[in-house]
Amino acid sequence: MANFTSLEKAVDAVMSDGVCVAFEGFTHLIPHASAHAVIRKEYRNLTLVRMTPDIIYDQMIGMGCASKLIFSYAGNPGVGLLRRLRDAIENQWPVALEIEEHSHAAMANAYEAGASSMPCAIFKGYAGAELKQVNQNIKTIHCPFTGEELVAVPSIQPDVSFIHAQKADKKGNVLIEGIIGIQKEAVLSATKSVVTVEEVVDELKTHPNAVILPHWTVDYIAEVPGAAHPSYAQGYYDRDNAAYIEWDQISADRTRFQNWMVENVMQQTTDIFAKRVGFLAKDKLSKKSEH
Amino acid sequence: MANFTSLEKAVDAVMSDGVCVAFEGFTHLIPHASAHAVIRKEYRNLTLVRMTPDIIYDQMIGMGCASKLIFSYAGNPGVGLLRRLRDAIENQWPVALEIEEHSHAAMANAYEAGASSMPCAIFKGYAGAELKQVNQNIKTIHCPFTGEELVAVPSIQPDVSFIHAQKADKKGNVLIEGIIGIQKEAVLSATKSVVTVEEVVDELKTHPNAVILPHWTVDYIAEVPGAAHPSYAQGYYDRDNAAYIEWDQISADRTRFQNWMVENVMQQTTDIFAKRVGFLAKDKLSKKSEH
Amino acid sequence: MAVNLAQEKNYTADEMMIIAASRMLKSDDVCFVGIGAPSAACNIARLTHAPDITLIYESGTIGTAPDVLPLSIGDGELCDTALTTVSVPEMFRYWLQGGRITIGFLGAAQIDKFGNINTTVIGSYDSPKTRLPGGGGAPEIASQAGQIYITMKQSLRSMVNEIEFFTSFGHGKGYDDRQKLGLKTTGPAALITDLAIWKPDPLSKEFTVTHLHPGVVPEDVQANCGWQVKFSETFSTTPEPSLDELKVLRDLYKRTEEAHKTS
Amino acid sequence: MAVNLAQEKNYTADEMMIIAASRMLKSDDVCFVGIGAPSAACNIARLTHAPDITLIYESGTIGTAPDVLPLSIGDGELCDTALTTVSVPEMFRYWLQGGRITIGFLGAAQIDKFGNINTTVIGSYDSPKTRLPGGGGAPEIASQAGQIYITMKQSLRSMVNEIEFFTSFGHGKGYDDRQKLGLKTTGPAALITDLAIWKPDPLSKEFTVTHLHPGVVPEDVQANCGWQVKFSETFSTTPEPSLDELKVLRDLYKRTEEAHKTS
Repeated sequence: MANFTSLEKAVDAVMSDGVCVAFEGFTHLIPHASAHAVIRKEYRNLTLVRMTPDIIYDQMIGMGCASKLIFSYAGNPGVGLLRRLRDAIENQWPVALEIEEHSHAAMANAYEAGASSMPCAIFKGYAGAELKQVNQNIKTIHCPFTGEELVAVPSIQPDVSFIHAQKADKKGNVLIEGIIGIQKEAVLSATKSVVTVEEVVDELKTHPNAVILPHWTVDYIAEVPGAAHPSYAQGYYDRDNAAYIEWDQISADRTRFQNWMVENVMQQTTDIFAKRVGFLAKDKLSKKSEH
Repeated sequence: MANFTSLEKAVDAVMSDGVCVAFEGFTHLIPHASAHAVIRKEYRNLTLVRMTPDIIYDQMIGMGCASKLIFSYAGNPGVGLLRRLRDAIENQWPVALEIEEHSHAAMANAYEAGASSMPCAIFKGYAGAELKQVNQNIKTIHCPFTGEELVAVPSIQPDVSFIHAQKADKKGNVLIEGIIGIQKEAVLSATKSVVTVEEVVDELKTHPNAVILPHWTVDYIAEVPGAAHPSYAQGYYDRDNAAYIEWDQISADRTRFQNWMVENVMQQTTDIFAKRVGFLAKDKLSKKSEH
Repeated sequence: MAVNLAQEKNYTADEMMIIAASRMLKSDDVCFVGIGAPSAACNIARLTHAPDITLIYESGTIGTAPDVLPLSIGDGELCDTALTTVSVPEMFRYWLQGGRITIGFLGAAQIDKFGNINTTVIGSYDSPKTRLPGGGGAPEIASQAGQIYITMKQSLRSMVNEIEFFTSFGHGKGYDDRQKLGLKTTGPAALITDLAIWKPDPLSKEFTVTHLHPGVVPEDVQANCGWQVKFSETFSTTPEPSLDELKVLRDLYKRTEEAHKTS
Repeated sequence: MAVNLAQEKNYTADEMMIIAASRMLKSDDVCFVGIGAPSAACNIARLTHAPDITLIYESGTIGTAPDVLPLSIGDGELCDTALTTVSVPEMFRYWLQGGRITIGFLGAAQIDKFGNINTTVIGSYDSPKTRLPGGGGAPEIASQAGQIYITMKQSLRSMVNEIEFFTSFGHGKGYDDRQKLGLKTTGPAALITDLAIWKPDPLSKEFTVTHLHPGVVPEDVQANCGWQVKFSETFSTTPEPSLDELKVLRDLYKRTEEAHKTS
């Protein structure tokens, strides 16, 4: 049952050291504000789950929150590598990081299975791929009708999932539009969920088949405009590509990274996100009016 | 690649005796016109697949088109039993009918698996249910991680699927809205597909996450207004509940059934469907304007 | 047929059944609704004491609030008034199997005293006397919804000592049969007929009459039931339908009748 | 770095690579697009000779037609211009695994002569020298798309005799290795670099140079490739970029640069 609260109170309610937590958003609607709220509380030994652990997991790993990462593509999308994640894997800095690595297809199937209360997912995949040899959570299974060899992976069922969405109505029904990624599955597969939204509206006026999470499937909702920055929220503000490119520099050096995190995360509050997207939203509107 | 053609030419192109054919539409958008076009061509020994073989399969079975039926709920929805189907199963009239019976969950999973090129689907189901003992296509399988017993069924991959949809654009992209049922899966799981639509429009202006079948996933498209009657097409015309209730009488007697089929199907053409929904559409519009 | 003493009091046994069934539901329930009497009961609950109840029909409509009762599980009215409508595979995977349904509300063609349901066949499966529609969504609703409520009219044909086919598993042969199958859900928790309210005995899981509808005597219940009926030691009388409940029910039926006539 | 004779003719080797890659695509292709050079090539094809090509990005955008190149696989531009956008599980199940993709267009960090790709790790998996991003969608694209095209700049570091990790399977050790794995798809069918076009030998499946880009000599190719290069007996010269191709490419890059600056 959806409780409207502040992001900080929601984090307090669901998080503790050692939990398995997913932050999802496939390029679009990445829950940056939630990640920062969690980083500020200095949780430790988290198992982080995310298909594409881009900047937010680079930050959480670099700040020493995580002891394990389950993922399928660890890059700064369109830019390059994740330098804090590399430092953790290559040099155990600031702490050692265990990894469980999959393909996108495997993670997507595993979330789908988690949302369906299945213990595992089966699919066709990993043909000739070496991940099978380094990840014991990739097994083979045979179709009981044809004998065909298929792949099985355990389902993903995080203790907590964080997502960002465009809108909630006043009852707590949540609307996700555009690139919907794996967010619905992330919430439905998790024991507890926290959803930040751009705005709370009286009514979700949308298409009958739009992606909506009913209020009774969501635990906490916090209205945090701009919470996806530098990712984007379709209909609200554009992706801040420059920030992604800049991250490559910030994360290249441990000290610069730490200073940046102190200044931009540790000493900030959630309110900062609304300011960060101001110029992006305005720009978007002016671009729209040109058309 | 979508070819625009008449329903009759599409049927000729995809159908032959003995094929496995699905007609889908879960209460909404049931492809009645397609079923009638197939009945008029007097195909024999078809394997019919459909979650809810309501009136259209009662008609096809009563006309002797089918030798096998794969299904999960064989009723006249909200009215009662299917009398022609009963006659075939209980008395082998007009011909014997082999049945492969599942639950809705099994059929839905099996279509999903078919659309995904999987040989089988796994799910939790049939707990304590006796269908497991009479259907050898329900097997058990164990999760390779937890050992939990799960159910497996073969995927559904028909030779031909027929569906009805609201709109196609001029390129052949197909839009389905409202109760979307299993139609997307029916098309994607089939070797060939025929889609009737209420209308062909210049552009599908809809929500980014609406259900659309791209033109290259569909084989034949025929514009047949009213093709779902007495089922309905959301946004076009309402369900003709009276016709469903009347069917209970028509189908109760072999002779009455045959006479009805001659008059209303065998001696008709596809054009009749537009006329059948005229009063329903008008009624709907007048009701709308009252609000 | 059931004795209709109730009619003398200006409401029918059917109305009492639907209203008694509606009272089982709460505003925070998420209810997977079967067509017919279950659908009527669920909507009466929504229109009276449980305005925030979430009604889900297997056609994929979630959080629906129809103005008239649907004839089928997929009438347009359900989608028009729903919070959202999902595909059928999603309905069965994320919503039912996902464990998000608190109540599955079913009807039954044939039931036994442990709440096992047959909607498949009368006679043998291979050469049936009467071929019924089959299970549809029910086999998985019966095992995956948190609790199962069943509503049906009593008769010697429908309430039998042994059902002819286990379409949907209730409490099996009673006691801990569900746990033995690995099920964690409660299973049948209430049976609401036109004569009485039944609940499973906590130990044996056999349906036991806890309430007789007004004017009904124990002999009426036994006369319309194929097994030896057990009565709770403390069984009492179902409260009569209130005027408000009756009005809401009759208005709903009236709107429904008119809607189905014209379309 | 590759020798850039091409620059003398007023286009860069990179431009030649993107344009040569774009020419591989046809209007009826359904192409699963990787980010970077593959994305540029696919959109140039769409904007020149293959206007009806269907471009799919793994973020779920189907039939997209971006006005500027996306920086990521999930930029808003992709969704805004797409025919439809589906969830990620659906993308991988119905569309890729469903066998509906004719071309998977990939980049590579490290490739061998049989088109096997490493994007996982340099050094050992357990204690890597350089941890790369990993496979993402590529392991299944490589096995499930009808054919695979690869585009990348040549260097001794990227084109190696033995890759350090099999992220995505190409032709394995060549010959019928794919069939032995049960794969029915073609696998790597073309490699387009900044110096040449390569196609697998019909028998051995080893990448063989079929076209040198204008101004490139065989020694250039060998100098920037870690394995012993084979040349087709009939190898010829890649047609130069047309003025139209160059204009479309440069306009696209210009629009892209401006868009990424402002947002």
